[in-house]
Amino acid sequence: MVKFADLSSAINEFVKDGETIAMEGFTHLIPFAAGHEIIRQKIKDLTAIRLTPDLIYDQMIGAGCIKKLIFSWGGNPGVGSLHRFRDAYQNSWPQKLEIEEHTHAGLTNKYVAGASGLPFTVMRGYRGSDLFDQTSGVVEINSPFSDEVLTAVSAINPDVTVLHAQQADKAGNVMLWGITGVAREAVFAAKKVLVTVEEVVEEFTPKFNSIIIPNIQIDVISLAPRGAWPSYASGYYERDNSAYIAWDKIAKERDTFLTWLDDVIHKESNAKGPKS
Amino acid sequence: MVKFADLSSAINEFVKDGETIAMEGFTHLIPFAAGHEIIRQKIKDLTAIRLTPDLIYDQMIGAGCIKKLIFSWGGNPGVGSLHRFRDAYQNSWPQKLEIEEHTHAGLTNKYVAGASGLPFTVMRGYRGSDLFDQTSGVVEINSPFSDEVLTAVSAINPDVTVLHAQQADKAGNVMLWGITGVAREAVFAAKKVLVTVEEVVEEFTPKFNSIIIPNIQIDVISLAPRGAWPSYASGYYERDNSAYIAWDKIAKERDTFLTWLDDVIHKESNAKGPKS
Amino acid sequence: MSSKLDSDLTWSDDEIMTITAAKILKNTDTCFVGIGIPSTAAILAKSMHAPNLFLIYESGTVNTNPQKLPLSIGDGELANEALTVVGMPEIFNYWLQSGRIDVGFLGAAQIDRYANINTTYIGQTYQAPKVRLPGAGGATEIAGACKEVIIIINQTKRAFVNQVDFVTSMGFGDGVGSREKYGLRGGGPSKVITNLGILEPDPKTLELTMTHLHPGVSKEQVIENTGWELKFSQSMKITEQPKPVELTKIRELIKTSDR
Amino acid sequence: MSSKLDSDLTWSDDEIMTITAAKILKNTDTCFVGIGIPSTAAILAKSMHAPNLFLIYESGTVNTNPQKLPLSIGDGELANEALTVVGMPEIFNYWLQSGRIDVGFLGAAQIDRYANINTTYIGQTYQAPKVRLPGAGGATEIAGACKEVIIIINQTKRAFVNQVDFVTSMGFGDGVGSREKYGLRGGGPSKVITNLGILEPDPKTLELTMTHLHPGVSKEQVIENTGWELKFSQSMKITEQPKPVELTKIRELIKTSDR
Repeated sequence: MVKFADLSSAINEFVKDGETIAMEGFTHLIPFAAGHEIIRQKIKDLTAIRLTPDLIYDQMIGAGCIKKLIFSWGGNPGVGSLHRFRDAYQNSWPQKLEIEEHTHAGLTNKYVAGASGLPFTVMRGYRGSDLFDQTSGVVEINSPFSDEVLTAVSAINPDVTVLHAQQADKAGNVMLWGITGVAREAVFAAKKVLVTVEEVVEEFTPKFNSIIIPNIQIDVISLAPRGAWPSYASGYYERDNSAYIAWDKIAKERDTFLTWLDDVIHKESNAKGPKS
Repeated sequence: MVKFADLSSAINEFVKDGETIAMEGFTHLIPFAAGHEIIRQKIKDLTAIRLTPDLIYDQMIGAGCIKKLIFSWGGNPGVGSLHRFRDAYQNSWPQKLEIEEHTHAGLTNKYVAGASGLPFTVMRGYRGSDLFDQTSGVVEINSPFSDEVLTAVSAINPDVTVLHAQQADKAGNVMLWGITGVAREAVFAAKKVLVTVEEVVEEFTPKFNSIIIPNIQIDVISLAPRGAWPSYASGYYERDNSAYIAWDKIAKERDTFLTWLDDVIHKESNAKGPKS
Repeated sequence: MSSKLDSDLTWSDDEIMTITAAKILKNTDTCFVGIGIPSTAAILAKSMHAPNLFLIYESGTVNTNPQKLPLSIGDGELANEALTVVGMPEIFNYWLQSGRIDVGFLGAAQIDRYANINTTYIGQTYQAPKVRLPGAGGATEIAGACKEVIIIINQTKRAFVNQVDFVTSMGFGDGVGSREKYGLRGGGPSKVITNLGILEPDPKTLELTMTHLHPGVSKEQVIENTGWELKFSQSMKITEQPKPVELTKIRELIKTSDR
Repeated sequence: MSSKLDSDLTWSDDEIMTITAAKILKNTDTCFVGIGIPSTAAILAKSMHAPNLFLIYESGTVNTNPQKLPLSIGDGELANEALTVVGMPEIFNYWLQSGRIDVGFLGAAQIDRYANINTTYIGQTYQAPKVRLPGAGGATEIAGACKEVIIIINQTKRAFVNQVDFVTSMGFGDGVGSREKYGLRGGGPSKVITNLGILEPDPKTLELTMTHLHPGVSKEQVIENTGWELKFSQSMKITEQPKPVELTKIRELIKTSDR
């Protein structure tokens, strides 16, 4: 049954060294506050899954939390490269980074299989791409009803899924709206679920394009206003693009990154960005 | 591109003898007005798919529109049997009725495969049930990633899907809310889509549990207020349970059914029930 | 059948089945509910000892809290009182198939000694049945996937048969190993609640064994109404008698729901 | 490069690529859009000759009508201006994989003569690349499933290579029959729009062939910037020159979007 806890206790209780973690939120509702807390608590050896590693995993990789990255598009959206990801993958700094690379459609379907309690699911994808041979958990499968060859992708079932959402109600149900990406599947696929929210409300009001995550699917909820900054939370604040551009410079060199890590994360000074 | 047309022209243009038709709406938003119009136009030899044939297909079977029924639960919900279905299946009246029987989960996944442009999809189901040997399009499949044996179900792609929805906007987008069943999948799986609606509105307002069907997925929209009667349309009217109970008597004998067919359908007298 | 015991307490078959089933449900259970007595029992349980009982109906209503008895599995009441309503692929694939439902509640037309149930046809053949029934609906996969399944059915010789005419939904097949053979990951039927008492699978053989009799019901009565050589538990118990408050609740619920 | 032709008309590489791409889109098309120039071209087309162009982004925004250029594929603007927003399984399985998208719009770091594109790495090996790029994202399946694919890329020797270092997304593989071999049901790349002109697959060999030059661009310039022995169409055309109204539109769009 869900409980409410401050973010530090929540991460401490529900995210453990060596686990497989999925922190989702497709450009929207990225759980940065939770990511920063994971860095603060020096959690290690995570296998970290995300369609788009984005700044959140670039930061966690640079801080040495992630041993293996499972992803499908690894850039700084609209800006350029993820320098900490590159430095870890190409130069093993601060440690070796294993990768397992997919396509968006493939990784999405791996979550679908996990959510469905299946060992795999079937799709059209990867074939014709060199990725087919470089990745794992992706094989050809024959249709039993036609002579078509399709692609089977193995399920992913994270130990813990971490999401940021707009609202929880007092009973611990959670509501997200706007772009929800693979949030639904990441929750159903996971063994444990941690959600940070902008706000706890008395009652949800109808929104277009909303999904509700029932409280029985959630282990812990932490209030984290502006917890998705510098990404955005529809209805609360917009993407802070200047922070995405600034990250390019911070992450480019190890020393500027380490300074950021000390000043911003470990001193907890400005982690949530300027108050709007 | 979608167009608006009266129901008679819409059925005439988009539903043809011998086609495969899916008229969905799980206990809610059952497209009765469209079904009655199909009977009036004496459309024949349909392969008709629906999770729950309900009164709508009992009526169409009795009227001789349906050659083959693909379904997963064939009763009068909360009342008893579908007498016209039984009479056709057991006594070939008014004609022989072929059946292809599934489970709800199985038929749902057959729509999912159809919607996904796949020849089949994978699920856990049917195994251990005698239905596995009696139905078609359901076979065992080995997981390429584990030693599990699962079930593969073949896709269905109806020639035409018919739905009833609460609202269309002027651009021909459609909004449904409340129980939507397999509506989304039945639309994506279909070659043609016909929708009847309670109302055409200027602009949709947010509702909990709503889905929107973009106009490019729809061929024709017909205004049909109370078009789901005697089932219900959330936000418009409730289920007329007395009509479900009354149907049991009407359908029990061929002559009472034939009288109903003449009086209610062909004379178009009371097809949409008492005005509320 | 209507029983009269003790002071002025009387109850109908349906009432004791419903109340007995309701009592089994725990406040923390996630329950996949069929229409009819299963639904009444679940709603009754929520109004009594299990307010947090998490009810899912195959129509897509998730954590619903109906105040009236639904007329159908997709009744507007179920949707209006739900936390959320989702499409059927999500219900069957994400909620049910994934194995996250604790209790599945099923009815049946026939049941055999291994708790296999039939809701497809009675008599003759599948192609030319004597009586055609509605079919599987959600039952086959509910029976396969839920952690446990509770079956509610009137105990008569017609229903409790040596072999069902058609296995719509597997209980324990032909005994130990059958569920494993077909890859069914749920625990299978844990209890069959009838108008006469409760049957449970024998822990060793998985054969349904009478473990409880309802108050006033005799062993002979049960044997007479069972189509196989019924075994009785060595520690037979008497079901708790319906309490006035339970009977009042259930009658109010049915009265309120009359439409 | 900035060109000056005719009176006082000048345009940048990006501007002529964007305008040329925009003109190709039809009012009735369903278009799956990536971020950057593809997105700018689609938004430009909607503001000009194709107001009903149906735009889908992989983030889940369906029939979106952004008034500003999105900063990312999941920009709030895309969600706010969408008819509806759906989950990514619906986008990839129901919209894209089913084959209902007319035009897929892609960029790339490398492209070869069969329009195979690379967005994964440049130089050395996959395990130890010289330059690691973002990877596939939606591109692999967009390239597989759309009725046609339009690729937008600057024409340079570094980008137009004899063989891509990694086939992230297949164009025509190694020629006729490759797409069929891998079961790719979409039509593959129909046009490659560059800063110098347009390439199209030869109808017989499927090799990319220069069919249009932008105004003021010479054959020599194109040859110099292509890493394989480029073929030219027998009926070479000159791309239509950007009109002042088009340049004004695109500049306004970019100005409005500056954040």
